[in-house]
Amino acid sequence: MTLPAFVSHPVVRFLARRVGYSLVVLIGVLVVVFALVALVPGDPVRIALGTRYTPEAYEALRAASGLDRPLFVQFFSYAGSAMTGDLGVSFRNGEPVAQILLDRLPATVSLAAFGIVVACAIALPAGIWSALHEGRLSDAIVRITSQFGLSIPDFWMGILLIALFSTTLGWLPTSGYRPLFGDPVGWLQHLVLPGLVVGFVAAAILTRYVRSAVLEVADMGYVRTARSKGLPPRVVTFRHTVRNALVPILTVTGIQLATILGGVIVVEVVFAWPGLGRLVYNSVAARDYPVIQGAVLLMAVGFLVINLLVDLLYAVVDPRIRLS
Amino acid sequence: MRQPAAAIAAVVAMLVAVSCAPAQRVDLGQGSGYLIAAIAGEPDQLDPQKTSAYFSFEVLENVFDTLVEPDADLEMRPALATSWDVSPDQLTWTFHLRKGVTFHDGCPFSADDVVYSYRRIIDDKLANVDKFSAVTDVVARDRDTVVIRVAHPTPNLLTNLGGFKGMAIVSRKNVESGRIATHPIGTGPFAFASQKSGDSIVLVANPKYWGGAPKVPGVTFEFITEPSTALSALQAGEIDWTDSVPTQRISQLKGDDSLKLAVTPSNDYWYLALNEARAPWSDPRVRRAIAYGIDRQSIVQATSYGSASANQLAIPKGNPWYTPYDRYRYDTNEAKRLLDEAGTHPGKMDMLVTSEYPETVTAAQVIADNLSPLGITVDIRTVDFATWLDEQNSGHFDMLMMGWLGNIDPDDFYYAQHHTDGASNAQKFSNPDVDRLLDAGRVETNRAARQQDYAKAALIIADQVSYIYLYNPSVVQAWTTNLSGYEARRDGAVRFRTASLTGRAGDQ
Amino acid sequence: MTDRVLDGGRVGSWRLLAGNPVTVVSAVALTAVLVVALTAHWIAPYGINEVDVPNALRGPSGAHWFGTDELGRDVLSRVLVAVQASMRVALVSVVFAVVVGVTTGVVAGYRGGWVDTVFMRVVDVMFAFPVLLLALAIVAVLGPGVTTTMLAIGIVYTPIFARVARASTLGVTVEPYVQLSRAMGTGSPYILARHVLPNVAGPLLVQTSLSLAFAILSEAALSFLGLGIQPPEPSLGRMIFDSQGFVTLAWWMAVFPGAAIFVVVLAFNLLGDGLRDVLDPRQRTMLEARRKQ
Amino acid sequence: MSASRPVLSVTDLHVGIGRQPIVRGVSLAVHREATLGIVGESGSGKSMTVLAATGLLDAPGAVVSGSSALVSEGDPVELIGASPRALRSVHGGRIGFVFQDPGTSLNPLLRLERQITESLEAHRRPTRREAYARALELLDAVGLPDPEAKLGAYPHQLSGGQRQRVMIAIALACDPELLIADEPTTSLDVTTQAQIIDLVRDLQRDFGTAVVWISHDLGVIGQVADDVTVLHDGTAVEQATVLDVFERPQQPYTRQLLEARPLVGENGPSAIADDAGTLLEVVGLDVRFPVTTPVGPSTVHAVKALSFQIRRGATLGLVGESGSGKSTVAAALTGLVRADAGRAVLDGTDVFTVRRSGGRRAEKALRRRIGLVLQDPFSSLNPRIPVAASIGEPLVVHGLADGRAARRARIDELLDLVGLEPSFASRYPHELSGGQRQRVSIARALALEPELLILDESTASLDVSVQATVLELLADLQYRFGLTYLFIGHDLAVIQRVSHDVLVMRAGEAVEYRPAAELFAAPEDEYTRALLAAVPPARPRDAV
Repeated sequence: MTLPAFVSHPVVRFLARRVGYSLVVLIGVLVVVFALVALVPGDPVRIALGTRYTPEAYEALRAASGLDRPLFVQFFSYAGSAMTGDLGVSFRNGEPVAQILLDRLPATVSLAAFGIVVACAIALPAGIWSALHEGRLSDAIVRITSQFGLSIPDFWMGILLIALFSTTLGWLPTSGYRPLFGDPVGWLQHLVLPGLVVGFVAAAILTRYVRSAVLEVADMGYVRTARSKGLPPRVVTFRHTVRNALVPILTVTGIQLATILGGVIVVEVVFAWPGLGRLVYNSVAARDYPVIQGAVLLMAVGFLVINLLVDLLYAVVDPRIRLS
Repeated sequence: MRQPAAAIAAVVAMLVAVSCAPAQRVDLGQGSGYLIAAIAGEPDQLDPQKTSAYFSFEVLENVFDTLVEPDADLEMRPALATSWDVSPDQLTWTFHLRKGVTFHDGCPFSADDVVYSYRRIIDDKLANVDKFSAVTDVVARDRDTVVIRVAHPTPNLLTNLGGFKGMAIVSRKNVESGRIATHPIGTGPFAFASQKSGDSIVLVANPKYWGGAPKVPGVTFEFITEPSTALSALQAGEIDWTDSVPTQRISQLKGDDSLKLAVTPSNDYWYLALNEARAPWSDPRVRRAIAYGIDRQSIVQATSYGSASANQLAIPKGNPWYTPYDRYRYDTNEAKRLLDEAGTHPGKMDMLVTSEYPETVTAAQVIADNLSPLGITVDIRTVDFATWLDEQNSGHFDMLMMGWLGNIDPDDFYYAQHHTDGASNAQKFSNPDVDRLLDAGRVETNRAARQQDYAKAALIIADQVSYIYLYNPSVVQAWTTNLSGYEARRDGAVRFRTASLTGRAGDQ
Repeated sequence: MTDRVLDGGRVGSWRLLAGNPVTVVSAVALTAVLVVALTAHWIAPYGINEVDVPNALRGPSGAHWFGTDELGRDVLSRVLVAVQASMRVALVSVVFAVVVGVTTGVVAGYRGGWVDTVFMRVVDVMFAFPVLLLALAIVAVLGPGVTTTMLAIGIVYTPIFARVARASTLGVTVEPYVQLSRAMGTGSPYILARHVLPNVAGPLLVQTSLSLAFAILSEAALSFLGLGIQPPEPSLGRMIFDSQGFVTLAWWMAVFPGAAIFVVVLAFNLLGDGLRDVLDPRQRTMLEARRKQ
Repeated sequence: MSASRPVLSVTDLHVGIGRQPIVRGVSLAVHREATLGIVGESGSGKSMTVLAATGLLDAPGAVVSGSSALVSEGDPVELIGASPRALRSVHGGRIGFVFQDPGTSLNPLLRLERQITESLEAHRRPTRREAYARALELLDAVGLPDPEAKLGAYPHQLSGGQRQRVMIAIALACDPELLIADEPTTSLDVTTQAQIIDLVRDLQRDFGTAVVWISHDLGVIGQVADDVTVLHDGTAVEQATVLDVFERPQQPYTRQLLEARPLVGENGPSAIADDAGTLLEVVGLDVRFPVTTPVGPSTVHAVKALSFQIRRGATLGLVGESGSGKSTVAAALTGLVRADAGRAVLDGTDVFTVRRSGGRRAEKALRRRIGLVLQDPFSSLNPRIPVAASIGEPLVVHGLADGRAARRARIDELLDLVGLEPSFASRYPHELSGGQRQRVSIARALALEPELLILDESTASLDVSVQATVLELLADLQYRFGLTYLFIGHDLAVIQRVSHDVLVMRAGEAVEYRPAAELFAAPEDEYTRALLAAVPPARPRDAV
């Protein structure tokens, strides 16, 4: 496939538009993240150093963070260096922020991933089942439970689960994390409770979307055509209804991911889970603004990348884009 | 979008760049056989001569040494100095240093290091400079001998030089490289390995330690602020030791044979201090009114669930320097009378507490309720410890609650806090008699006379309400049954040099 | 001749609302919560900071329906006042989000062109941040406390309202009756007031109810982390945080504040769902069809 | 009734949803190689009857009674109340279905081959190769060009007509005895409609399939049906051969339906004075507007250099198939879309220059001179405000009646003008029928006292009978007030009935522009001729 053909191929043009759009949003994200610290009342470096304030340490940190230059210049140098992975240094111990974030990434990624798997494992079957039994008892049960899931504060659920399964029954560890490659059994043992909390809340959100997506598709003409062919119910449901419902569900899951990632923070604090969320929580107490800034940026970029992947999947799944 | 390929490449490059930053994260935390100790907060820094946070000293106790150090009964024993002799006029102390000692980076330890360490504290006026108020000269006679001259006989010089690791012997290279605050180098049983901010600090055993190589390969200090989480981690076998034990569970844990619990009365004490630089707290009658207005019994019960002993002075019962004192009782009418007498009725009080010491937050809420009948609304300001220290030193408070730990000599208990130009006199108390008595105590060599000086000083301090002393907490620590060769100390110093682990329950 | 009314007349909105049991239950629950929130200080049996250490950690009893906490304070009184505080934070932040979000959304949806693109790019940027993380960052920067919490939650929920307002406005402006108004020279203010806003109100009312539910959860989470409502003001989130140490000794310290959040949030969610069935045009036809059987 | 045995016989069919009866005791029969036409206006229950009779009805809470037997080979199979398994073997196997909207009847994510072969697999056990060959054969039978490529294509890659052909292929895949066609050509252009009609007739001849063709359009029924059942309000008003129904209608309702039909060849509107000046002259109108597709922005050249005049008091009929750009002309004139080039002089003032640079007051005054009525009665009125408020809006905006009382009086006057009681003023749109709502829209347009009234497909959504009354109203108003109309539509019969002059558009360009009488008598352009030929003739195909 020659370059011009490659460039003009509909999927590539679709993706290029999506990437272009994401880059614009990324720049916006950088501006917001940068503005966050610029808004700090008083001098962030002075506040962060606190008792360890000495003129030399103050100057060194200010220079390292480039806070002595005009705001405009600071932004471009921040954005430029962020692109190359340099996110400045932590006010608390001078370590490069990128390194600190990388230490924490595996924990948050495993928690978010486990949460998503649990969410999909619950939401997809429940959403489809309740849509296909619309108006009947099982539909009402699924809707009410998903309402419950939406209304339970995740940190409260975490505390109650710890009290029940760890402190009283002792089946599972109360908190902490074991790296996947170092200690896979320990990793899973520690992941079960927090993962369930993240997963259950996410499942509550997704179930409603799955249900309405399937309901909407079930009214479509091609489903009636499928029934008019006398196809077995399984084929009508999965090859026609669910498959077409997956397209809108995919987009919504991508968007909902932001709220799920948000929920991870509180769960990490409750379970002493050494991820990005707990890092942000600790950094807030320590006024470690570069780390807060870096974590917020990383999570937002993560969200954009995941949405790009969802778009890619979208282009692959939906022929109307592939062969428009 | 002319070059879509270029746009995609930019994003991918950015992603690769982020992930390829040096990721050789050494996973030290879970080294096999390491002793895992959970402490309640993260050290604000690791330079022993600058920090005043107890969390820092819990770590640095195992990294540094002092010339002399207290034993289990808090009597000073040889450490880096094997022996010392005092001139007849008690003005010259000659210390003979231990031979063959090296720093963790392999550099040899010598008298020059001692001189450099002490000169640094004195010249830079660091946190514990008042411990050297009597010292006129520190000089190295030769590689293994250090001579210290004092302006007047100083009976508590040894406690000053070795009471706690604030007087640690540091390495010049480590200080001048500026790395001491984050990568300290000492001569102690364990060497600093790494720190993961907000999560843990790892120490590795120093095989060439002069007191004999430690029996555990290393120690990991994990930071778990929530006491109940730390305790459950201990019960689940994920950690081996912790001093962050929920006081409300102590009675319940006493009967629990799955872990060892130590509740040792200590020389530590918790106090309230009113900012005498601000009206109306400058008036002793108002301060006395507050002393009568608070319900000590409830405060002690709510913060320690009976594991502490109420005390209206600093030095606890059972300590040779103890003086009885019980003038104040919970009497709201007496408090009202005193306020009327003083003719001022403060409406608001800004009380400074810190989330890293939950006792202060709990006590504040009891005090707020106690003082409301007096018409005082207590505005509880909860900040993190670093900010708390800032606010205290800059006098931004009406009342604060804090504790002093690791005191041995009566001078440790009173001088810095209540002498007019004491380094820690944040409440700005000044009383000529107290100054006179405390200065005398520093030179008085006759023990009985010295006892009298400090007893009189204590009474004035209590009567003038420089501090409202609350209670002496116990050092509450718990560790797994597999940990042996460790015992809790009265001065709260955490020493793992003799600790050993027999196959841990939690170890897969 | 045969020109009969085809859709049999639309059933009045209120009768539809009343017919749906779920909305009735949630509306009753909500009114109860509102009454509690407004009268919290009067109906609370004890002072919110009344310390009684000798009677600390007592289980639910006649004197203390929800039991006492580690300082002997009455958990029921603190929950009642905390519910009031949470509702106040939620209401103020959602009002902020509605005012700012809806104006941007309607203007962007109605004017279209570069105004729409600019506004919506800003909204997309805000959506890239996880809700709680952004709120946390804002509070971290501006300092903890009730006002910054309200501002943070308000800012974080504005994009959601902007999107809903824009989508419904776009939906309405393409309707023929708006095109006809424009064609005959009716000015934008008249069109916005008479045609756009009344038809956009439905979906926005639904979103307001759902956002109030999430605002309460966000406030509880921020207070749990110690960044929301500060002591001595009681907050449900902080009460749950403090209860962690006593869960095995005093279960009631954790259960009742959490249950309070759950009930209030569930009531708002159910009301939101009920409203959506009635006010959201697409759902309405399904509902009406079913009602006729 | 033709002599051969019936394929499907339905006796005394009742269908009710909740308390509301929809089909009240209909009996009918369908014979081999014959087509039964079922005709009725919207709401007459025609689709419900057939779906219930064939067991495909899926409405929740529907109650069906009566009998519907599939009698051809072997013993009759009763479909009412049959088990889902039994119905599944009949659907697709012995009865094929074709539905109205080709746009949503095919699964957008499946290739066409799959959507055809899955029907075969459900009823027979073909090997992949046999199924592929059968699919190819079917696509060829329904006249799809290059069937080989089409098998691998997706629905969105085909035109509306082609998709409907695929639907027919799917329906006939298992060579069913009966084909149900529910409004199969309603969404298609008149030319494509004609092709589909011929296709179904040929397939019936080749395969001997019985057909049930449901439609609201008597013309189409006349072309396809052998026997006809006229449904009204759930009852079969008249059942006879197509000739009897068209030539010798027995029931008054059937007669009214036939008379209400606009037919090509009937006389046009009353002539106007030939010295009537030109009200509107459009020269070189050019409109292009951007469209954003998922793959990127592109522009549509909707109107290309169009010129025409409208004489005062006359009606210009603008006719073309969907996508020909006729609605864009209306949008350009009313300022909803910006014209890229050209002039439109309305009684001396150029509409486009005023729009571009005339300033707000001038533009507002201009907007008062052009009235507009759109197609969909249900969305032309704001559902949340009463009729009086809708009609009153122009009065308020242009200050045409000072004070509430004057405005109320003017509204009553307008209502009366369009044949509605004053009591309608306080009603809400959902309390009105389609016809009544269009009358309110007309009243609102007249409130402006416009010089030119643009009617964009304004009767296309109405039932034939209702459409007739509205057209009568428009003619009466034109006669009484000398109104000038620009009437946009796709139904040539309606165009002929209202237009003095006609302009035929195709893909944005004028194809033929002549007085109505000349155009209909002797169309010059080949496309116009094809359009006229495709209109189903007034008399049924068997009539001689």
